[in-house]
Order: sequence, then C-alpha cells, then structure tokens
Amino acid sequence: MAEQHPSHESGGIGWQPLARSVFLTTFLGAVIVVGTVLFYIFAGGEDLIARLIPANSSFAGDIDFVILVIAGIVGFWFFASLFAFFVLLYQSRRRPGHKPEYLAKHDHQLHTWVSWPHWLVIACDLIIIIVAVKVWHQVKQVAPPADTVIRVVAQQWGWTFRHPGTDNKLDTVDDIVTIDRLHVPLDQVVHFELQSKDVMHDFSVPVFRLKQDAVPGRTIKGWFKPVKAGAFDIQCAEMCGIGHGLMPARIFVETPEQHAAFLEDSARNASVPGGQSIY
Amino acid sequence: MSGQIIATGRSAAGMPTGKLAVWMVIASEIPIFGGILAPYLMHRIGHPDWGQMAASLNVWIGTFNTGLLVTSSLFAMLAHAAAERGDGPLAAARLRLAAYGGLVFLCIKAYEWYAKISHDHVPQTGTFYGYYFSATGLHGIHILAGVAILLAIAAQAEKGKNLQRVELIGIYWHFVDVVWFFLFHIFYIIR
Amino acid sequence: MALHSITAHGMPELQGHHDVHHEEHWFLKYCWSTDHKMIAKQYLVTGLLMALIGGFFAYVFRWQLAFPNQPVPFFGVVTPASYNMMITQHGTIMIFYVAMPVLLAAFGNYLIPLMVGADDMVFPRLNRASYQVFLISSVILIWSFFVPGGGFGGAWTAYPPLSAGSQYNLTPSGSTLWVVAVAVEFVAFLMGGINFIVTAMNARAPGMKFVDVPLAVWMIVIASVMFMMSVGPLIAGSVMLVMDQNFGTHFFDPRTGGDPVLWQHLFWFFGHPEVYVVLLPALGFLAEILPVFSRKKLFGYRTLLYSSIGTACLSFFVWAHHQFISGIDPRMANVFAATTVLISIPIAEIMFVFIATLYRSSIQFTVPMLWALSFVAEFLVGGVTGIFLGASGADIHFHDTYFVLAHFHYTFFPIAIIGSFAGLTYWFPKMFGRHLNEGLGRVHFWITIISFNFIWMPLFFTGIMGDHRRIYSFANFPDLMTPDRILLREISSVATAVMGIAQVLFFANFFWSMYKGRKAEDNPYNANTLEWRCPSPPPHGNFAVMPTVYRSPYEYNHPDREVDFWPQDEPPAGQGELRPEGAH
Amino acid sequence: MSTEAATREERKYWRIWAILISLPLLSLAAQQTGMGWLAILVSVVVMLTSTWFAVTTWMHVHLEPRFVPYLCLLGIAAMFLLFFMVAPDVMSHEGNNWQNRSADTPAHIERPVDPLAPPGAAAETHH
Amino acid sequence: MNYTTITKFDRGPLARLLTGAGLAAALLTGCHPDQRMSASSDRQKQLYAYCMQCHQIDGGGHKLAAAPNIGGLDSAYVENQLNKWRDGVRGAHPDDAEGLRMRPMLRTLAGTDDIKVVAAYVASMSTVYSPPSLYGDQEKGGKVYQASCASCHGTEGLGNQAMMSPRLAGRNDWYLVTQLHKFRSGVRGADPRDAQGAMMRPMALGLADEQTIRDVAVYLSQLKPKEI
Repeated sequence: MAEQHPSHESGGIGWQPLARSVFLTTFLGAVIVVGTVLFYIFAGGEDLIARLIPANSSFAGDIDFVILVIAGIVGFWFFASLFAFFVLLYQSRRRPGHKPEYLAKHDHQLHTWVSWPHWLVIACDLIIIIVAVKVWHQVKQVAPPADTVIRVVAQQWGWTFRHPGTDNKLDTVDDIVTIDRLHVPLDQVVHFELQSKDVMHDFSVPVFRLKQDAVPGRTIKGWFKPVKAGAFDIQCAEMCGIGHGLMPARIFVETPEQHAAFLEDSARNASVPGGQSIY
Repeated sequence: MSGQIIATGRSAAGMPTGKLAVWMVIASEIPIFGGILAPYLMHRIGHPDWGQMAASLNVWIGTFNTGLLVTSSLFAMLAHAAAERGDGPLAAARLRLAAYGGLVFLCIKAYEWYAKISHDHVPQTGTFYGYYFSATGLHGIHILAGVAILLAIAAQAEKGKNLQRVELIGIYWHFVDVVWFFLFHIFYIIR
Repeated sequence: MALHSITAHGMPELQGHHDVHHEEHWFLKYCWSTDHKMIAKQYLVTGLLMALIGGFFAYVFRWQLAFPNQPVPFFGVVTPASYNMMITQHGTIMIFYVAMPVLLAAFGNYLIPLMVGADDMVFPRLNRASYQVFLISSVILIWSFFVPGGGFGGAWTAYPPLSAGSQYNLTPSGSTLWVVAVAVEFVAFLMGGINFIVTAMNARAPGMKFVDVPLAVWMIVIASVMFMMSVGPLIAGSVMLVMDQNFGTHFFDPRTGGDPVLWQHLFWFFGHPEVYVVLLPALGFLAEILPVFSRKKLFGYRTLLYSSIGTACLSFFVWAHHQFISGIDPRMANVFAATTVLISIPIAEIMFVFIATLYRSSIQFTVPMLWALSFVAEFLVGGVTGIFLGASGADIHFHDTYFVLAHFHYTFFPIAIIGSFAGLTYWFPKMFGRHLNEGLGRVHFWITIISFNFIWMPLFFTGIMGDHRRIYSFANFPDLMTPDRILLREISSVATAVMGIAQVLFFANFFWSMYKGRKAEDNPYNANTLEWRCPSPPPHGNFAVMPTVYRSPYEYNHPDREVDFWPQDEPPAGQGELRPEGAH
Repeated sequence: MSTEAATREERKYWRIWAILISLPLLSLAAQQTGMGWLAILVSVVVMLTSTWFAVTTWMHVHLEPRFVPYLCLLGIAAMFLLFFMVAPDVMSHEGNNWQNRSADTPAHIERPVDPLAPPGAAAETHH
Repeated sequence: MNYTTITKFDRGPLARLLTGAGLAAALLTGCHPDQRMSASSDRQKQLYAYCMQCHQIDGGGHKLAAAPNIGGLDSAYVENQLNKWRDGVRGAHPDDAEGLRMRPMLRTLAGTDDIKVVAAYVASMSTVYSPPSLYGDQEKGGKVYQASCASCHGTEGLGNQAMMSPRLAGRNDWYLVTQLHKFRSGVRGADPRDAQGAMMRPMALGLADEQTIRDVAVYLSQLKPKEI
C-alpha cells in the first residue's frame, strides 16, 4: 500500500507551482467580483438595494451604501474562500498514486499562507466599522433641525399618531390624532417622539430604512425626511403579542397641497378621530 | 456495578478531582450571584430614593449574622485541620457545629424576613425589597444546601470514610461566607 | 500495566480488567445507567425527538406564511396565538433542546471519556442526574403547551413586559412554565458542564499533554466554560421574571420603575456566548472528521485552539448587537458594532484552517466527509452575512427582518443539523457497532442540503425587501404582497416540506442500520484518536487496558511511517522519546 | 502532623477568625457615623480584605494550580463587564435621544385596591 | 482490511425502497392544497379558533384579556358590532386600550360572509355566568335598571333585536362597568356613524355616580331570565 508518490521529494514540498496557480485563480476571481461591485456602486449602481426595496428617505441612500460596501468586501472574501475551497476539493480528491503531504511544524510558507489573509481581514473589518459607525452616528445620534414634530404611541396592536396640526406645535388644541394612519409632509425633516403604552413595539418603515423600538416607560426621539410622495407600510418589528402581525399602519407622504388639504379637513371634523376601515 | 471508576482517581491537572469540581462549582456560582448584585447596584445608584427603604434593614442583626457565619466557617476550617490529622470523629463534631451555625443563621434570617413582611416591606411594594429578598433568598438556599452536605459528610467522616471531602465542603462553605460578606456590605452597610 | 502483545495488524491484544457483563434489568441498563455511553444515547434520542417537534412547528408556520389563513395539511388552521406559540417554541426547542443536548451533551458524554482514554466520566452519578434534570426540563416544556392558554408565545427571547404580564401574552401558566423549563435546563447543563471540564482536565490518559488532546474534547470544554461563565445572569434574570409573572414584583415592570432593557441585557449577555457554545463542538467534530478523510494532519492545531479561545473571550463583548435599535443608548451601539465585526477574525481564522487542511491532501468523499465539507461551505455564507448585522449602520434596515433569520439559520443549521449529522454518521460505527447505509446517507445528504439552500436563499432577499420576522401573515401588508415576494415565500415553504420529508430517510437509515447494518470493525476509518482503539460498541469499561498516549491525534501520513495513520497510543517503535508515566 | 504543629495551625485559624469578626464591626462603626462616603469606602476595603483572608488562608487557593484562581477571576471579570456595559442604559435615566420616564416613579408601590371590598372600607394597610 | 468498500454505492433492498419513497414525497408536496372548508359547523369552529385565545372555547370570556363572555348574544347584534370594529366605528379611539386589541383581530376574518358565520356561531353558544368580581348592591342596581334601561334592553335584560340592543343578562360585571365608562367619556359611541352609540351615550351619562354603575353591572351580571 505504501507506493511512493513521484513528485514527493523528501526535502522541500512542491509549493511553488501549485501555490502560484491557486493564488492566481483566487486573485483573478476576486478581482472580477470586486470589479463588478465597484462598477455597480460608482456607475449608478447606487440603487442596487433600492431595486429590491425603494429608498424613500434622505438617509436611505446612506444605509444602502453601507450595505453595498459590506457586500463588496464580504463578497470578495466569501467568493475567494469558497473558490479556494472548491479548487482544493477538486485538486486534492483521492486519486491512486497521489499521496498527501505531511506538513512539518513552523513551515515558513505555511505562515505566509495564513498571515496575509489575516491582516487583510483586519483591514477590511476596520473599513466596515468606520463606514457603519459614520452612518449610525448620522442617523441615530444626531438629527438635522426639525421642520415638524409628531408623537408616535404604540400600544397593543395599534399605532396612535399625534400630528401637530396647523400651528405645528405638539400638545396644542389643534393637534390631530389618528389611528394607524400617519400623514407627513414631503421633503421636510420630521422628528418623532416614540412611546409605548404596554409592551415592546417597533416603529419601522422599511422603505425609509427607519426602525426604532418603542420601549414602554421611555420616550425615544428619532427623525426621518421623506423624499418621495406616496403611501407606504409601517410594520411592527418587535414581538408584541398575538396582534404583532396584525397591526400594520400606513404612512402617507403628501405634497404640501395634499398635506394642507389633510390638515384642513381633519380640523373640520376634529370632534372625533374616527378610524378608517381596516381593509 | 459502578465499582471504582479509574477516571475519578486520576489527577492529570495536578489536583484531586473532587477539589477541581468544587472550584468549578464556585466559578459557576460567581456569575449567578453577580447576576443579581449587578442589576441591584445599577438600580441602587440610579434610584437614590431607595435609601429610606434600605434604612429599614436592621444592621445589628446583619452584623451578628456575619459574625455567626464567620464562626461557622471557622469550625469548618478546624474540621478540615482535624481531618488532615485523620481524626474522623473530631472532624465530624466540628462539621456539625458549622452546620448548626448555618441553621441558626437561617433562623435569624427567617426572623428578619418575618419582620419585613409584617411591615409590608415586601417585593410587591418596592423593588429594593425585590432585590433584597432575591439576593438573601438565593444565599439562604445555598446555605441550606451547604448545611445538608455538611451533615452528610460529617456522618461519613465519623466513620473515618472520605475524609478528603471535609476539605471540599470547607471550601464551599467559605465561599458562601465570602458571598455573605458582599451581601452584608452592599445591603446593610452602604445606605 | 498489563503486558500486551502486538497482534498481526498492529492492534494491541486486549487483556486486562474485563468485568463480566451480567445482564441487568432493562430499566437499570437503559434508564438508570451511569455509563457515559448510555447517557449519551439518552441525550441523543431526546434531542432527536425534540428536533422532530421543532421541525414540525417549522413546517407548519412556514406553510402558513406562504399560504396565509388556509388550513395547513396535518395541522389545520393556524391562529395568531398558535403561530406565536410555534415560532417561540421552535426557537426554544431547536437551541436549548436540540443543539445543546445533541452537540454538547450527547457527543460530549460519548466522546470525552473515550478520547481522553478514561473508562467513564469522573462523576457518573452526577452525569446521570444531569440527564434526568434535562428530561424533567423537556417534560415541563412539553407540558407547557397543554396548559390553559397554551404554550408561551412571546418569542424565545421573552422580552418583558410581554413575557412578564399575562394580561399581555394571554398565556398565564404557559409563560411561567416556559421560563422554569429553560432555567431547569440551564441547571442540567451546569451539572453536565462541570462533569465535562473536570473529566477532560483530570482524567486524561497518562502521557496525554494538553496539545495531544483531540480538538473535539477541547472545543466541548471551552464551550462548557463559556456556558458556565455566561449563564449566571440569565438564571438570576429568569428568577426575577418568574417573580414578576406570579408574585407581583416589579423588576421589569415599566409602570413602576422597572426596566425592560435590563432583561434584554441579561438575556443577550447569555444569548451570544450561547451561540458560540453550540458552535464550538461542531467545529470540534470537523477538526476530527476532516483530517481522517483527507488523510492529512490538521493544518494548525494551535491556531485552531487559540482562535477558538479567542472567539470564546471575544463573545462576551458583543452581545448588544442584538439590541442596536431596541432602546440602548446609541453611543453604546458603536462599541458593540466594533467588537462584533472584529469577532469575525478568529472565526475566519478557523475557516482558513479547515480549508487549508484540504490543501495537498487525499480527500475521500464518504458521507461524514460530505457533511463536514458542506458545513464549511454553508457556514461561510452564515458567517459572512453576520457582518451585515454586526455593522450598526446596516442593522438599522436589517434588524428583525428575514435577513436576520436567514443569517442565523445559515449558522445554526450547519451547527445543529449538519454538525450533528456529520458527528452521527462518523461515530455511528463506534456507537452501535454497525455501519450506516452509505447510499441512503448520500441521498439524504443531497436532498437535505439542496432543500436547505432553497429554504433560506430566497428569504435573504425577502428580508432585504422588508419582510419582518414573527409576522403572522403578510397579507395585511400591501407593500409586501407583490408577486415576487409571494413566490419567494412559497419556494421557501415547499423546500421546508421537502427537507422535512427527507429526514424520514435519515431516521429509517439510523434505526434500521442500528440492528441490520454491516458489522463495523474497531477502527473502520483508520483514525488515530483513542476512541477507535476499543471495540465498537465499547464495553462497559471502555478500554480493556488503559491506553498511554505518545503523540498528537493528527499524525496522518507521517513521512517515516509506511502505514498512513499513527494511533495515539501506539508506543513508538524504539526511536522517539518514551513519555514517562503520568507526564502531564 | 504532630499535635504541637496542629495546635499552631489551629491557632492560626483562630487568629484569622478574630480578624474576620472585627472587620464587619469596623464597617458597622463606619456606617453608624452616618457619613455615607465613609461607609462606602470602609465597606469596600473590608469586603476586599475579608475576601482575601478567607480565600487565601482558609480556602488555600494559592496552593491550587494557577488556572483555579484564574477561572474565578474570569467569572468576576464577566460580572464587571456586565455592570459597566449595561449601566449606561439602566443606571442613567436619559441619554442620547432617549429619556426613561418610568425611572422617576416613586419607589414605594401602592398595592392595588381589592375591587370586592365595599367602598369606603379603610384599606387595611399595615401601620 | 481496506476501507474502500465504504465508498461503493450500497444497493441494499432498503436503500432502493426508501430513496424511491423520498423522491415521491418530494414531488407530492409540490402541489399545495387550496380547498376551503365547507361553510358548515367546522367552518364556524375553524373561524372561531381565531377568537378562542381571548373569548375562550365556550365564549365565556377572560377577565385577564379584558374579553367579555360573548356567548348568547344574538347574531344580528354580533354582526353589527363586528362590522363596527372592522370599519373603525368602534375601537378606533386612542384611549380605548381594549378596543385597539380587538380591532386587528378582524383582519383574520376574510370578509362579511366570515363575519356572518362567526356571528351565527357566537349566537349558538350559551351565556356563561360567573360570580360578581365587583362590590355592588343588586337591589339598588335592579331598581335603577328597571327604571331607565329596561325600555330598550328588556325587563329581563334579554335585549331587543329591532333596536339592535344586546342581551345584558349574564354579561361580565367588569365589562359592563368599562363599557359604561367608555360611553360616558365618548371613547365609545361618539363616532358619527355609530347610531346605537348615539342613543346609548345619554343613557350612560344619566347614571348618577360610580357606585350606581357598579350596582347596575353586578345586578345584570347575576340576572337569570325566568324562561328556561
């Protein structure tokens, strides 16, 4: 059974030719992947994510950019290692006459194989951290000055929205309170105060890339600036009991005229909030 | 059927298996007690108004209890010294003294709880009491378990069997004592 | 030490303390046994049964998501309450009652004594007690489904006030029984964990240095230490939660000063180390299987060991990436984003080691090797998509969507299902003395892997497109009822059913081969580790003569040996230093 | 172990016992002085010293192999990590963009009134 | 001993049988069942399954879930109320916590015919009586009820189908108290589209004080109609 493998010199192991070929193919594959991703990012590929789900708020584009940067870096490493994995599987399959090598300890080439991907992974991680923290700071920690402020109160299985009304100030007589229907003006910075009456809920508008948990007992502030008119879904993104999947709400981004019309006719029959049909 | 397991006799890590296991138990108990004390400290620092509730604790009983538990630990230590000399019955007697010390500690603790409950200072009417009762309750359960093991090992030590276990229960008992140091200071002293 | 002569094919002839095997009453033999192998099989069978229940729940709610409000075959109408209960119990069962028992306890109990050359666990009775406590905990969990109000439905993370207030979750006794079941399960694994650590450290065969311990044992020990260090706060937290639920205390009640965010921290402080607790044993099995079927020394024993210890330590610093947008201070999120992205480095290191082991080797595509290789491929997808969620910026969009589900199923599925299938198919000959059917194993492998990818690849995209998790039916959300989303969900649901049915092949193969399979020799794969040095299935005392270890377990194709494997306990023929008795 | 060495050993334990008895009395005294900061300072010092005495002289941790104290310190380190990473959310009542309204509810929680009790009947609370 | 035997494809009898079964099963699941249950009693039970978690299987209600015992209400009234929930006429007020919990449940019913089926099933259940959970003087409550409420709700509290007034006999007392409070505060019945609500609000406001409300509620919750 112990036939001698022809290329197995007793001394150095045949690294060079094999390593070079595998290294070349991996590098080539990686270049192709990174090239396509960069092409998408800079040649108008900005809406790669937007093609799956529209980006209708001011910071949606930035969050999509973070996702694309991570996709590019992580995609490179994923395809590189998967490619190397399948090449090695094919190349080292069990063939008569092919004898596996025995790697002695502390082989110099062995360390180069591991160390250069090691440092590259750390470098990529740093890039990802910087990009992610920058966007996080911009979206969650600081907010541009508010054009209007609304109060969103989540409760078991419904959303209550308190619009400031014509005087644009909250907690005044002319506030408009609606259930499950939020009306916001287009292209204006909207600050929201998020509260919950009973359990954990989550105010999430996927098309705005907006998501913030409503913690009972806390008031959490956030902001968004819609850039596209229309009606979009509001989903609850934190388990809140039986009605968690049954409490959708709609956000209506209205042009100034539509918003004025909404304010005016809500003021007219402001006596009772009056819910709309849920179908 | 089980006979003498060869594996139990081995000490490849350089210490007898029983002692290694007791230290593992202690290492796993630290996060549990930490898991109650850390949230308590956060709330205690965040809510200065818990001070008056803390004031209702009787410091004198707490100090006496600490002294009692230290004395009980001393007897566990003396039992270990006796066991090392191979003197089974003396070790058993001292272990029983340590166990009775633990029981007296529990009775005093029960009296203290009864006083609290009768004044309606209960977890339902104040979260400070919630943490106080949970921490001292968890500690009380560990004392009860310790007392039971002390008496079991004392029974065996009297017949001269398994004398090395006297040291093991000693280590656990001292750990329970150390945890009481922390509880005593955090609940009774720091107001 | 009993003198043993070398028989024809290099196996030491078995002499020594073979105690006569008297036939016991089946109850003593199967249910009350302190033999680590029997306890391992008990854990295994309980784990597989719970996997059936968890899998059935997955099929039912997956069907409801694809075909809303239509009766599900074999179940009937899925109401919002039963949907919530099923997703909650699916999560709880799959992590605490399938992954932990099968990976940590079943293989831990079976392999650690055999691989370190001991005859049993250091504390056999404690070992038996740990299984019984685990059994009680799983009985309590199953019982909680049938109490009035039904099983707990507030997600396996049980965030208060939903989990604390029965007026919110409407399962008054179900939620308390759930918390009690999980807490009792933690006690069982604390007892089991101490047994694993002490046995692996103290009961090693003479001559077995720390670097000669097989990595499967190392990984289970590191996992047990990590579990021990991280479960404490959650035990305290579950005591507080039970008091909140039943005795009217206000630990987490926001109306009277309590803080729901405190529970989230206590839960996830345990939650994240927990996923590494189940990951490491699966990596340990890979470190055993890959070298055997590629006949090549593991690429870097110390690299793998130090990077898994590194992962274990780093895993304590990352937990709040589950809570980026759930009420913690946004400034804290930056700290946890950094540590989370950095923890990908040691895991990438481990994946490099596995891939590099295949370099210039002679790979043999047996069923265990197929499972091990598919673990590497699938786990790469899981690990890679984790970075999206670790980076706080991207997590704003991805939190609690199906992208998160797809990510952690691409990590949990390789860990719990592929990892345990790899371990089971590899050690089946040793456990039951017979071979599994190879052809059936391959068919089962290909159907499971292909259907798994068809379940979760589509859900990556529905996740990006805004599908949130735990939503009972997407019919209520107009934006989510576009034809492409509906098609993706239907593909995923049908693939779930296909995978569920494919498991019939495994169970048939498993139980049929147990009695009818081809007889297995002691060392069918010519592996080096000690468990292949005793007869299969090993008798009560495991080794006829207690082995002494001379070398590391991965000496395959050593240049100066003609046979391509070198068992650990084979004394070196003359040259090479003889290790004195009891060296450690 | 000769009896003379044994009694010397036991006398050592009695001495440790004396120290461990007096330390809590010290912290009790510090607490009775009414100065809060002094009580905290003394109790921290007393906690650490008494733990040091109990662990080294009674539990003989220094005789064990090195990994035993390291494992216990690992547990303590995990608890410090838990405390310092969770405190910004639980201890402080407001932060960047959030404010914990429920934190300023009074510490004493009233018991709910029993609906079946006739109105006006004085709710029998303790003193 | 050569382990190459392992890699050969085992053509054991069991292997062929089971692989065939596995593939067949895979094809079978391709088609998904789309049949609706026949509109009969099991359709009713199937639809009522959505309501069971709160209103319990016998329609007895659940104080913890603030869900009243709906057994015995006549189907016209139930249908009318369910339509109000769905259209937002009832339960769409920010302070109506229980209303906002009930309203989304209408999303599990497909349309008006499902509502009719559920209403018929609820009507077929009998009213489940439970002991009083509030302190209330039943005589005073009876007198006040007969004086001001019996005209619409009937002297035995069985309700009047023509006027769409529900059967109050046996309703949970805590439920009646909360509903009366809601009528008085306008949380319920203030919507312009709610005809019955408009009639009910002045009646609720007519009750003197809190204790009177409790008396009437406890009286009604224990009121057993004479007919068998």
